[in-house]
Amino acid sequence: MQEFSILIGGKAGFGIDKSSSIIGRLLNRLGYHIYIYRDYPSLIRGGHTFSIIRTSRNRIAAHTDKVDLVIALNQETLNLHKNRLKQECLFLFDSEQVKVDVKTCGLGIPLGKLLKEENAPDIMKNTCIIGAMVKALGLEFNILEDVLKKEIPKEIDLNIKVAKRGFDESKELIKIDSIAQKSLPLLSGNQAIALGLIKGGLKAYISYPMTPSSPVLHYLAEIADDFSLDVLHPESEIGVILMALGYSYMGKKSAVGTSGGGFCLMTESLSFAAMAELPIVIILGQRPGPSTGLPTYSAQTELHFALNAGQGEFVRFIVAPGDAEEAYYWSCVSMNMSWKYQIPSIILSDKNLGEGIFNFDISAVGELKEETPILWDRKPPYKRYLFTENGVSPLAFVTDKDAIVKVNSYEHDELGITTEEPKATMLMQEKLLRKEKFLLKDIDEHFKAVNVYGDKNSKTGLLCWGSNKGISIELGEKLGLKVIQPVVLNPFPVRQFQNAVSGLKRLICVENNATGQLAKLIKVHGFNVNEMLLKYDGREFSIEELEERIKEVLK
Amino acid sequence: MQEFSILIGGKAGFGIDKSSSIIGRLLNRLGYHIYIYRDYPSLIRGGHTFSIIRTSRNRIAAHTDKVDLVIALNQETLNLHKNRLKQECLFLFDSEQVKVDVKTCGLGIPLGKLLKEENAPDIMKNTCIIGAMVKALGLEFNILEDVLKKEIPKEIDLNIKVAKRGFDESKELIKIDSIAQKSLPLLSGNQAIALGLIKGGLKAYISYPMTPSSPVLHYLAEIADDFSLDVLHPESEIGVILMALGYSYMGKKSAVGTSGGGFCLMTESLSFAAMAELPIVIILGQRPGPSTGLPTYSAQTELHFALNAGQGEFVRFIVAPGDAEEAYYWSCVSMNMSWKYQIPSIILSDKNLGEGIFNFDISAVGELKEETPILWDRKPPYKRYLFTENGVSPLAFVTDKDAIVKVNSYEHDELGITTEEPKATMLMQEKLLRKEKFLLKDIDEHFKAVNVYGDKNSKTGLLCWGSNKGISIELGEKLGLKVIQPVVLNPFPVRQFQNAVSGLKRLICVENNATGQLAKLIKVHGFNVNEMLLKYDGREFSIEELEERIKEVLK
Amino acid sequence: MNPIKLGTDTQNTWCPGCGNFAILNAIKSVLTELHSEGLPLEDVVLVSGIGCHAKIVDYINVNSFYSIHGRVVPPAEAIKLANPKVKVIGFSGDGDSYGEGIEHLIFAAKRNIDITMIIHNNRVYGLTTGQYTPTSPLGFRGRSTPRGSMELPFNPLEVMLASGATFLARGTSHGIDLLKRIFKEAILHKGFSLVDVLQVCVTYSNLYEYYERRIYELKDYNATDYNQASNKIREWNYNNDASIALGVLYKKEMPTFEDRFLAGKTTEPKDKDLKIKQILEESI
Amino acid sequence: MNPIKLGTDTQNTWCPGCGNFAILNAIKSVLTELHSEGLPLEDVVLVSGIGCHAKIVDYINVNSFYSIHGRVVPPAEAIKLANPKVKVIGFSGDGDSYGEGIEHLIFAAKRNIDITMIIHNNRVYGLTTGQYTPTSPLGFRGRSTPRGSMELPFNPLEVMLASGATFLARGTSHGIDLLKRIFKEAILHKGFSLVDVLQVCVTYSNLYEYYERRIYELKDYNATDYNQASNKIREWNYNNDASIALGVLYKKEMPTFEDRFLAGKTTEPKDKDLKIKQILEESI
Ligand SMILES: Cc1ncc(C[n+]2csc(CCOP(=O)(O)OP(=O)(O)O)c2C)c(N)n1
Ligand SMILES: Cc1ncc(C[n+]2csc(CCOP(=O)(O)OP(=O)(O)O)c2C)c(N)n1
Ligand code: SF4
Ligand code: SF4
Ligand SMILES: [Mg+2]
Ligand SMILES: [Mg+2]
Repeated sequence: MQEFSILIGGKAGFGIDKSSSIIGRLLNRLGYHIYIYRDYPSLIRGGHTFSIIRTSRNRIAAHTDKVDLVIALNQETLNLHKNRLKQECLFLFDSEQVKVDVKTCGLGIPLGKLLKEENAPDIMKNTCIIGAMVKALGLEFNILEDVLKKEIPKEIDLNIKVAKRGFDESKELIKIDSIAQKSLPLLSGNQAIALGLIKGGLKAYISYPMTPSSPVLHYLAEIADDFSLDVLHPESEIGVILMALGYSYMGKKSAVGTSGGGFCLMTESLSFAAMAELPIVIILGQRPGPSTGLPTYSAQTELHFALNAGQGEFVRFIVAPGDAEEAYYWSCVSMNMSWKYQIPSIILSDKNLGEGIFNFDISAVGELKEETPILWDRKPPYKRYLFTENGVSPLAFVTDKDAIVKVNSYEHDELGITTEEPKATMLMQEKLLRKEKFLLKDIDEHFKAVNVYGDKNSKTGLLCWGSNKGISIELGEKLGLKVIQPVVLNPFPVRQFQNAVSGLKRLICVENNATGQLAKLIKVHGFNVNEMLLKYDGREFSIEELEERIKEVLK
Repeated sequence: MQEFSILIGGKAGFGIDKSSSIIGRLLNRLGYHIYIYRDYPSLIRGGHTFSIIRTSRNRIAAHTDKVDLVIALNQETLNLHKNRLKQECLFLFDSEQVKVDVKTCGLGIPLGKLLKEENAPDIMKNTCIIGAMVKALGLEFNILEDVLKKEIPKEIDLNIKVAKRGFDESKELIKIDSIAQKSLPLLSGNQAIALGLIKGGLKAYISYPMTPSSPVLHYLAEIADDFSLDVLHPESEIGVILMALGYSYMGKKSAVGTSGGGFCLMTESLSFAAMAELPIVIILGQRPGPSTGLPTYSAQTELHFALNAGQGEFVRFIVAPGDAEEAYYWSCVSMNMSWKYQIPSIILSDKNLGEGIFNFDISAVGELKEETPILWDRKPPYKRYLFTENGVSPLAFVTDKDAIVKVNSYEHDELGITTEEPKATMLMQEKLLRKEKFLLKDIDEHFKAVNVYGDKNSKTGLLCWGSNKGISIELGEKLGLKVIQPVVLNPFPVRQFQNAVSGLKRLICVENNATGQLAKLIKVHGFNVNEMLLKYDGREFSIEELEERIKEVLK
Repeated sequence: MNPIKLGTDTQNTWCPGCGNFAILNAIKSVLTELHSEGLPLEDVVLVSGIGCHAKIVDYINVNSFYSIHGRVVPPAEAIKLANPKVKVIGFSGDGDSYGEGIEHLIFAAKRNIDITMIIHNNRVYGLTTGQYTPTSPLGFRGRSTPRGSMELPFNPLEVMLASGATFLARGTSHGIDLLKRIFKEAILHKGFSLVDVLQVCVTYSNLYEYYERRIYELKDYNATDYNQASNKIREWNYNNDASIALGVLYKKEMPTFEDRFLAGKTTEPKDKDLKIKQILEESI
Repeated sequence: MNPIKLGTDTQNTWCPGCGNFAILNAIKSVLTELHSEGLPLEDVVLVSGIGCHAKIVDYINVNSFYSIHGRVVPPAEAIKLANPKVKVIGFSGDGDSYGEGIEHLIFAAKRNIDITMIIHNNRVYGLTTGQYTPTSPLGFRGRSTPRGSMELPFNPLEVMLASGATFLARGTSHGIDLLKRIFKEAILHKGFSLVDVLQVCVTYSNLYEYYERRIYELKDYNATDYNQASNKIREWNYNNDASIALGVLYKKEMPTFEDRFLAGKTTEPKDKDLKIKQILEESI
């Protein structure tokens, strides 16, 4: 089979999320590539939640509307998603909850009854139906066991038993072969960001929960002991970023994570970080706004906000990774850049990237190492804001002998003491801004800041950023288009971008927003797009949907 | 005399500010036009503070480096500003504080001694030396009396006495004639903004003190009773804007004022205002950043921040008035627009505009009236977010019978109830953004959103915004350049701007920042500047300085 | 008086068994009662923050202001000032108002402004899937504190008392009758009132039994006695195993902020333009 | 031990007669003393907000973090956590920490994190030229309240006590000897300490004589007795005409946040990459 998709759905609280991880892992172990799209409303129990687990022989990072199998834990799932099925009757359902009309079709499993017989709690319905799925896909039961052990360590024996009951009650509907491909780890974008930050030397992660970035907090809190991290959840986002700046003042690499509303509260300190030249990495997980908006859905609406947030003028490093490998790579690079140039970095993520599940191929990640910032040569007097050619002053830290480390939110002299003199102000403003030139050169020379995929000879380009990377590549390859994805968005890698678009007759921009934010950004640099394919209902593009919209404009 | 400038300086706490108002008023009453530039550091007593009171037969809104008279209340003033004098010895000084070296020069008054003889407190030194100045300028004493009554109502008799002693001790140094021109009121930009808001229907002004906007708070608190205003100073800028939104929910027009740091804290609610469609006017007084920066100086660094602040995509109205009349006019218009379109408005001010003193000619202000927003027709059911052609839903307010008014920070349906449906989301996002088209049309058709001055046939244009208006006009006229000043910065009045620049060969942009923010903005709309004259030391351009820099690029 | 329909057609998305239902039912019944006693419902405004608790405004067919996370109090205050005859009831969570927005609560108490705050204190961030809050017990294992929270909770009623609140009460989500009585008294209290509702979150912090074993209702208690109130409020500190008093813990009559603030208020000038003209003339 | 130079070459820009000078002198002398007792000055960090008070860090030649308005506490906490051996002293104003940033103070007290906060409580916003603050008396005529402030002040020590602070003291800027003693004790206290300094602002709120008539120093007083402390703290409410107690008002030994938080802390893994590899393997 070339590719294969499963949709599993039910109410929030049914463990749909967990189920999709289990199914993903299972199919992953068969050698397929995996991508999981999660769709859930902002509530804890009830409502309608579903995941689409897509597998393919090729690398993928997008979902399709059409699926091969639907697993329905409730009636709503079947009603809503039945017509996604490629073949009419390929669905599995809880026969006690779901009434199938017209003709007997699909495969019903009496979950409640089976659970009762095993004295298992309701919450194990999902394990039971996954057992049934394993048989339905023509797989052996034993491959599920190990996956369950990894995913549900609690009450594993009962879970296995329950899954086996489902398996036994089921029958083969379709045959999935395992293929001879090495299985890669599965990571969410948020996990990849977290690991990338650790790779970059993270010592303290501070965050106030906010979808879609909270999983970074949860994950880092869980693995804090393994890496000797300080993970803190204080009173508010204002407290968050100021604590992080306290850590970085002490020479401890810190990062924070939030979404738009929380980022708003951090903007004052973003500006402070720039003035005081305190390195900081901010994960900004985008979701539809304005305001509270749709907390559990996705958007790409904060590009210009990130570019311009905070009073005054200063340099910032902004990246928008497009999948797990890039999330890992650029999170590490962000940390390095923040410390090398003593500037804030912003990792622009979104719900689709952060909570989507991707294969992670570390061998495809470029060379990476934690870099040491420029340190003071220990010759007193120490000047925290020493004027230098590239604007970067060597660092010393508290407890260093003979160094008095003074940072300041006011305009200040080289020692960090407040000044209001016009000449001193001018020089310090120039010092701050001078870094940009060196940063841009650094990026341009040492990094692939703009990626190119698809048909490189095509005269038509698909321009995308962030989580639209995967779908754009897939469709670019399918439709014979060149795909251009700038990963570094500030300072904008103009030269690389120029190379990427040179020779194109037509540029089609794909974004999850209503105004075309990347299109506007490149306009400042003298580039124009011909078409914009925008989506702003909070959901990610499906392959079919975007393909159709591309074809429409290509007509 | 065509024009005439006085510099008065001393320590903070000497009443330099008050003195400059008195001098300004005095000269104003002689029929001259006035502009006052204030330069003071961020401290309460001590340091060095000075004001330049410039007068001219023509309208002005800029200061010159060279002055005709220096009034030095301390040694530092003389040392720092002596070489500004057009004629060597034209200075007045406190002979007990200031040592004059080389040759006897200038006119010394023994302020302490005179005050002591009158049993007057030290704080009256400034009144005394102003008395001396009146004589020095060849004016009658009586014209000072009435001005003192207006400016220093407290202990007026003693003040007059003290001034008279200064007068008697002095001698004529130069002769100022009164001219046959009607005297116009003198207002600071901040006062003009405050009055414009009142004109637009302000009911509640809420603010947390922050230079350079605090004077709006102080002024409105003072005149609150006259206009039945609620003026509040709550716990923080977050509290400020949310209170203001509470007022506007209740149908009471509200505004807030702050500077960059406080604006940061308001961005989350800016986005909320947009989503909930709650009208709000924000005064954003710019000062040099990043962060605390130089609190009492000036900058034009928040244009792009204002354009992009807040998560999500939404419409905002942004104006940057350039003098007192525009401050008044556009503050009223901002209030009208906020309520007409139910959107946030931002008045981009800065320290130079806000705290500079200008002549205010109400007859030069365009036709203005408070507009009534579109109201509900009282036919139930009331839908707060009714879909309409232009995206604006009629308003009802709490206590209106049969109207249930529900506003919401989440994505919502027409009734204001939370929704997460993709289709509903799309429609509501389109409703929000649709307003921009109508707003832009409105502005383009009914307002002069881009002003043109100077030599309209010149092929070289001077582009400016905000407080650089006055100086640009003056130099444009002097040097024969066309001057272009967009007042509305968002939605950008492209057509009017196009007309303004059409035919130009060369565009020189003048800004108080280090990156050229207006230049960048017009680039998005396809316009380019040829030169940027930037100043970012916190001080305003003087006529001489800018003239020289313009001539340099014109060479 | 017509029969009133207080519910909306919106689907309720709280977990089955959630303590929020009790708060919803109690407030609906209090509103019905107040309505029948003559309060026009169009004079009521509900304000909420963000969290599970906040959804309550979607379920009540009354004017509402669904604010952002942590920001229930400032709009509630402004609504009161804009029209003092309006009854303003704020619904907030422990994350919302004891965490993100605690400063506003303190200042509203300090001002003694006449609004009522009902805190759905489930001692967890529900909607963001279970992290510790300012009132979670020491050692609480939430998603941000897998090793257990490292801080003692504060006692919100103690903080509110210190800040100047003039009405403080506590209820639980499984004592709806008491809730109704407290809510009504809080709403009718002239001044800043806060009700801390120990609301059970069945999903992330099911303290039903814990409370069941400890709660008791105040009897023969003089809520106007500051010292008694102070001691009673500190009897249980949200962490120890003491008994938990329910009912009105403190009550005091004091001038309200709006009384002071609006006292000298003049009516709007008939001719605003004339006033402006006068100001301009005085500026010559 | 070398003689130390604690001053900087910066020009002091406080008003002549300002109470901040006393705080500056007292802290310099305490630092000198602590230094002579063996505290390396490179292990000291001063944190300040924005306001007249905050300029103090420009005048002391020691590590400093000149933060933004209202945000002294969070960086101070982080600095402590990043290196618990560092002595962190925060200088803040009443506008700064009782107003704009009160939430941070409450949470630091709740956590009992070992930092010292010195509040230059001049009961006015000095640097922004004289507006009322949370501790200004009712009726205070400032530039934002020309008709007089309409709110009672809160009692910051009462709020801090309710929030869990374990060291609370009060001094004035005209009693420098007492200030020195209190500062030293506060800095040496293990846990969250706050000193409310009634600092006279000669320009906008000169309460010198007001205080002179009311202050007295605590004698024969047991600061570890909560009830006594609570009463003593409430004796003067920052508005009435009661006597004003000076000295250490409350003191309690409690585990600190950093003790709990850093307790289980492991040392950094030698081979981070190996750990990451393991995680990846487990994700297949
Ligand atoms: C500024 C901001 N930060 C974070 C969030 C994310 N958020 C939404 S609800 C919530 C917690 C709510 O907790 P609580 O107030 O206790 O309400 P509950 O869900 O428990 O009723 C958080 C942190 C947000 N919406 N805005
Ligand atoms: C976010 C923000 N809001 C407002 C200000 C302006 N501001 C600077 S100092 C100050 C008041 C300081 O008062 P306080 O803390 O009491 O210090 P004091 O000057 O009295 O020592 C204010 C409001 C600011 N810098 N930042
Ligand atoms: S998560 Fe808790 S508070 Fe939220 S709805 Fe469910 S039970 Fe109620
Ligand atoms: S204004 Fe007050 S607090 Fe500020 S320096 Fe002057 S006297 Fe001190
Ligand atoms: Mg809660
Ligand atoms: Mg103060």
